Amino acid sequence: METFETDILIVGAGGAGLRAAIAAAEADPAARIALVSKVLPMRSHTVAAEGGSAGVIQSHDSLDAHFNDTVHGGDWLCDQDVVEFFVSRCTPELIQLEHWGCPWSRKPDGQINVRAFGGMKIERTWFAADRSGFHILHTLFQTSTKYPQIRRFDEAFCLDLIVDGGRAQGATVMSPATGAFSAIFARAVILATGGAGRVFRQNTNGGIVTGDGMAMAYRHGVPLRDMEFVQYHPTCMPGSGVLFSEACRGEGGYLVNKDGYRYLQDYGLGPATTEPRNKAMELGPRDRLSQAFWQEDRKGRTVTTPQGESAVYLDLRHLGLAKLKERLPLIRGLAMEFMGLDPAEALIPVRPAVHYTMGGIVTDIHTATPLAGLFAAGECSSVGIHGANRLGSNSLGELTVFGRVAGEQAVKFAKDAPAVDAGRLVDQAKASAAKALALRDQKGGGERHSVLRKEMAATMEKGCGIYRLGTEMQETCDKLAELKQRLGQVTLDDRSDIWNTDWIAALELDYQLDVAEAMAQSALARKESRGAHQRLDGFEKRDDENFLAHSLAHYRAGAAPDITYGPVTITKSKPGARAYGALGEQLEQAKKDGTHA
Amino acid sequence: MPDPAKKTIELRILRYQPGVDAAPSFGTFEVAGAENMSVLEALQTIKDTLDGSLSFRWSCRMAVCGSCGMMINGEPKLACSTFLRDLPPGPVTVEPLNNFPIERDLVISVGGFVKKIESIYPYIMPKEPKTVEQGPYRQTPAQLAAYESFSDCINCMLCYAACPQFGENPDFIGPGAMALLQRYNGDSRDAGRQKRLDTIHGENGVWSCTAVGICSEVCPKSVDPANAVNQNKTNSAFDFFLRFLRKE
Amino acid sequence: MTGPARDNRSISPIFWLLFGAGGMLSALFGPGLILITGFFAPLGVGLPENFLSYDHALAFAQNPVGKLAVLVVVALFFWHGAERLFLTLKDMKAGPSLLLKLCTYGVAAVVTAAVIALLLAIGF
Amino acid sequence: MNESRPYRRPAPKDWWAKAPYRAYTVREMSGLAVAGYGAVLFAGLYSLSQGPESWAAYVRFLQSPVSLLLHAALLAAVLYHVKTWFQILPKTMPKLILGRAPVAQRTITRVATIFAGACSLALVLITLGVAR
Ligand SMILES: Cc1cc2nc3c(=O)[nH]c(=O)nc-3n(C[C@H](O)[C@H](O)[C@H](O)COP(=O)(O)OP(=O)(O)OC[C@H]3O[C@@H](n4cnc5c(N)ncnc54)[C@H](O)[C@@H]3O)c2cc1C
Ligand code: SF4
Ligand code: F3S
Ligand code: FES
Repeated sequence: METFETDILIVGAGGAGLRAAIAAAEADPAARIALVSKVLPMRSHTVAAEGGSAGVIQSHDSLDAHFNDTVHGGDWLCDQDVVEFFVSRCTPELIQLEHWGCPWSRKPDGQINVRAFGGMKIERTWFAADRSGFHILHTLFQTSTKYPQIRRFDEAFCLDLIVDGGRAQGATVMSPATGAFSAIFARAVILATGGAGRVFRQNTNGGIVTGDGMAMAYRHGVPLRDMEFVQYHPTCMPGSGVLFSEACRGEGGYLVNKDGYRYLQDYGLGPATTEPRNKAMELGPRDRLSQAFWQEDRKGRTVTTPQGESAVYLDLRHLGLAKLKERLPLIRGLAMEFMGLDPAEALIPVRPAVHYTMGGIVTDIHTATPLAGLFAAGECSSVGIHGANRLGSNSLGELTVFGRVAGEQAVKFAKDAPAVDAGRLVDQAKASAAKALALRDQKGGGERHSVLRKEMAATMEKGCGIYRLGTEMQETCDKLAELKQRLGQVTLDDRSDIWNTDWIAALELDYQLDVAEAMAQSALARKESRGAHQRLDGFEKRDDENFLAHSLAHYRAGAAPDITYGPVTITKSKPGARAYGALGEQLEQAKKDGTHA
Repeated sequence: MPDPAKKTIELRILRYQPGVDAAPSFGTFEVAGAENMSVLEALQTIKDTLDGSLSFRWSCRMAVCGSCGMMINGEPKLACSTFLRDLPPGPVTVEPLNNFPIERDLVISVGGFVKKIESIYPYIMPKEPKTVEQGPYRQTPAQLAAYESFSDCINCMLCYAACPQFGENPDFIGPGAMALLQRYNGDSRDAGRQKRLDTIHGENGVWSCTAVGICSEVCPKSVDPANAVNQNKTNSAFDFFLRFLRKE
Repeated sequence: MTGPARDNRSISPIFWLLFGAGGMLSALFGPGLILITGFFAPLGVGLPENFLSYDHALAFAQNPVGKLAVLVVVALFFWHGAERLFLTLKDMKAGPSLLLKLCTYGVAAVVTAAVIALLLAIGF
Repeated sequence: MNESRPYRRPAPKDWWAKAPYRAYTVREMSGLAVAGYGAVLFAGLYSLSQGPESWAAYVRFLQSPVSLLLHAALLAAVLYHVKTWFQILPKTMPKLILGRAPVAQRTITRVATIFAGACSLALVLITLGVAR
């Protein structure tokens, strides 16, 4: 087995991984950095983010306002010290991206332009048309080529971490192009492997978003935190789940039901004004909008699409062709190419789909996990800023803010870390390789992993969807346990070495099942409704007394995870009512009056 | 719900497994109920239900990650945004991208392309360095428009599959990488123009291009790489004669 | 990453600029010239009898401006054709590069020299 | 075992004769017409240098139906050259930004083609005028 030695190993070259690599290279030019990604870096799913990234820049805006929107949006399950740090670092990071060339959209005078986003009181979302993530990712990737000390392992699939003496010391990787294994030893490891939305049926995520890093850390005893909070995005393409960015609504789009009625006004988000108003109607938070869809569907006020999915309509017609072309070109292209309709003239059928995993590998404010030498950043991590519901455009900011922290912290850790004993640890890598090969070559019972994957996705949608029931969640948990058993019965069609994507899909499924189980078990254990976790079986209310706490799923081999709870850090925002629309404004006014009086 | 009276579509897919096959050959698959599928979805259906060994790259399914380029009925296309309903009736032919070595089935070698991207200094070399505290640079919408289309390249390499000169000379820097070069050379914040230009004066640089122009026609993102290459042919030509006047 | 794999500066710009100049000149004035020398003059349409007379033609070729015009038009048109023919023959893999160059650029160079020689021979 | 052996498909030798590259090959060949017309002029120059008889023979050739046909063919090919030349023109120059957006390449092509027509027309008119 080929072995490599490096100071810092970063698994994942999306927004978070690339930002970490650059930060590490700048923090210590002498540090050797290995950057591993299972796809070419620019294919990472950050590429798909459309809407933009939040950062306070307008003079009438403030860090406090961004803080409040975030905590409020997260239904007070955010760690407020982390949020405070986060909002203060967003704008500098966005400026840094600007200096690196990110083509942010501009005002006529050449200043940065910002747009409105769901749940944000003031416009503060920086955007590059509706290809914000694409431009951020390409800017970071291209900038990273400037640093010779960053050694990339493109198209290298990470199988497992190498952990010894309570410290992460590298990872085992497999090259899909050759089937060859190698061990990369490092003094510090950063996981930046992205989310896990693919465990659900309809989702906005790319095929690679399979929670690999979460599962790797989890199996080495690092808890997964707040996994029950999975965000549904309200406006997705029925069937495939491809996203129509929140920017559609930020630019003034309407959501209407089959009767052409702007139904959100019936769900505490009104009144329905013609012009978009922040934190109201279509600019409410994603959890509320997705829940409203569910209710409309129950009331029979949705349409059925040719894919057999129910849907409401996104109406962009009143924005006009010119604005659509300037601000939402990708959206218009998607509608025209994928659905054969022009949003300038026709309504777009949309429905909610799984979009984002709020939870992930637990870290502290410095992105350090409980496992020494292991750091995590980006969607795979739970650093504590999203709480029970992430606000749109807070995630791209997270990548740069905490990607950078991870890079700097890893450098610091690596400086003091003792050298890796590669000779001894190579056996661990060999064991990981053997395990992966065993899955490829197992005789099995003729079961197809694609069947298992579909069953997993269906049961997750049923049990852990927009609204949840104890009985259904239990069924999902049972089903997942069954699927984990059946994984041993899988027989692969392909046992070759070179570009064996059959094998890679099976390895990913193995990760996904663990992550799905952590989600379902955490959901079952949370007996309240908060943010994206909404129950209909007697736990419809938020219960701060018992559940103002982070869930922690602890891996147990061959058994369901242990769920425990950890404290939420509350500094300046005491849990309050989470209201939007006119009611939200009233409450805010009352609060202001209260403090002024 | 799948339509009971569903139509079956035949896909002819070029297969190649190194070490087993001496040369690629076509395999045929029938996919039921495929008329509303993209070519990618049809391939996924084949992989999931008929033959798990079929290999191809994909991820985003929304025409933005650039993974799924392949020849569909002889034309370079993104499989995820090419719909079977839009293709002429009859069997659909799917092959790996032209002009690239085939690693396996529809998977081609991408390393050469990545090297080319890296070779042209694809990052801002600031005209006037600024610290983050000093805030963003100003860039008017007109200055943005000067390079914006070139920054939209998704690195899908369809243009390389279409360009016959790249077919003749695999070392030709090619349209996609030139689009990236022009993306930075056209940026009002950048001062690296000369340095980048100096990487493409050779026969493997812009001078392999004969202005066929088809690269721009197949580009799924309207990047117009032909413009990037040919505009720099002009730049390189002037530099050839004017370099002696240049003060370093 | 290491620096770009730079190959030697190509001398193509010389031929390319001549090609471009010829292409532009012919695009702007080619149709007009063909109309005049190919149709109007020989058919005497719109032009006086003596337009194609030996004396008139000689006077034109002896005039420095006329000389220059003839040189520029004939030479650049040849260089334009030479470049395009060379590239197409190369596409067709019609022969070794050196041979193709001789047959194209070589011809254009000979013609250019001949035009200069003839113009000098005609005198001022 | 663990080695990838990429397969290089041989590129067809006659791609230039096939769609969609055929149009490009035809376009390139239109450059031959330009040189061909240059050859006609060169012949004239040569005849002129050889004295009045030789020149008269050249003029007789120009007046022959063969020459008229030849010139008609050259004119057609050169017109095709004009059309395609200005189609490539916007590819060889930086984007023209007017206001906030680049000028459409079609517009550049159209304007340049009209300008070229005007140039040729002016040449003809001036020649006719001066000669008179
Ligand atoms: C359609 C869509 C639109 C979005 N829009 C917005 C928006 O407008 N604003 C916003 O703030 N957020 C948005 N988000 C969320 C945001 O884009 C993501 O949360 C974020 O991009 C995740 O970045 P990341 O760096 O953590 O992971 P990714 O970009 O997903 O990168 C993960 C990396 O890990 C690598 N990797 C994974 N597993 C392995 C393995 N086993 N071995 C080796 N490498 C591995 C991958 O190759 C990849 O390089 C959107 C998300 C989606 C899906
Ligand atoms: S220029 Fe267009 S075709 Fe070429 S790689 Fe970029 S996006 Fe793809
Ligand atoms: S197709 Fe090829 S030859 Fe030039 S204009 Fe495009 S790169
Ligand atoms: S799958 Fe991403 S471009 Fe097609």
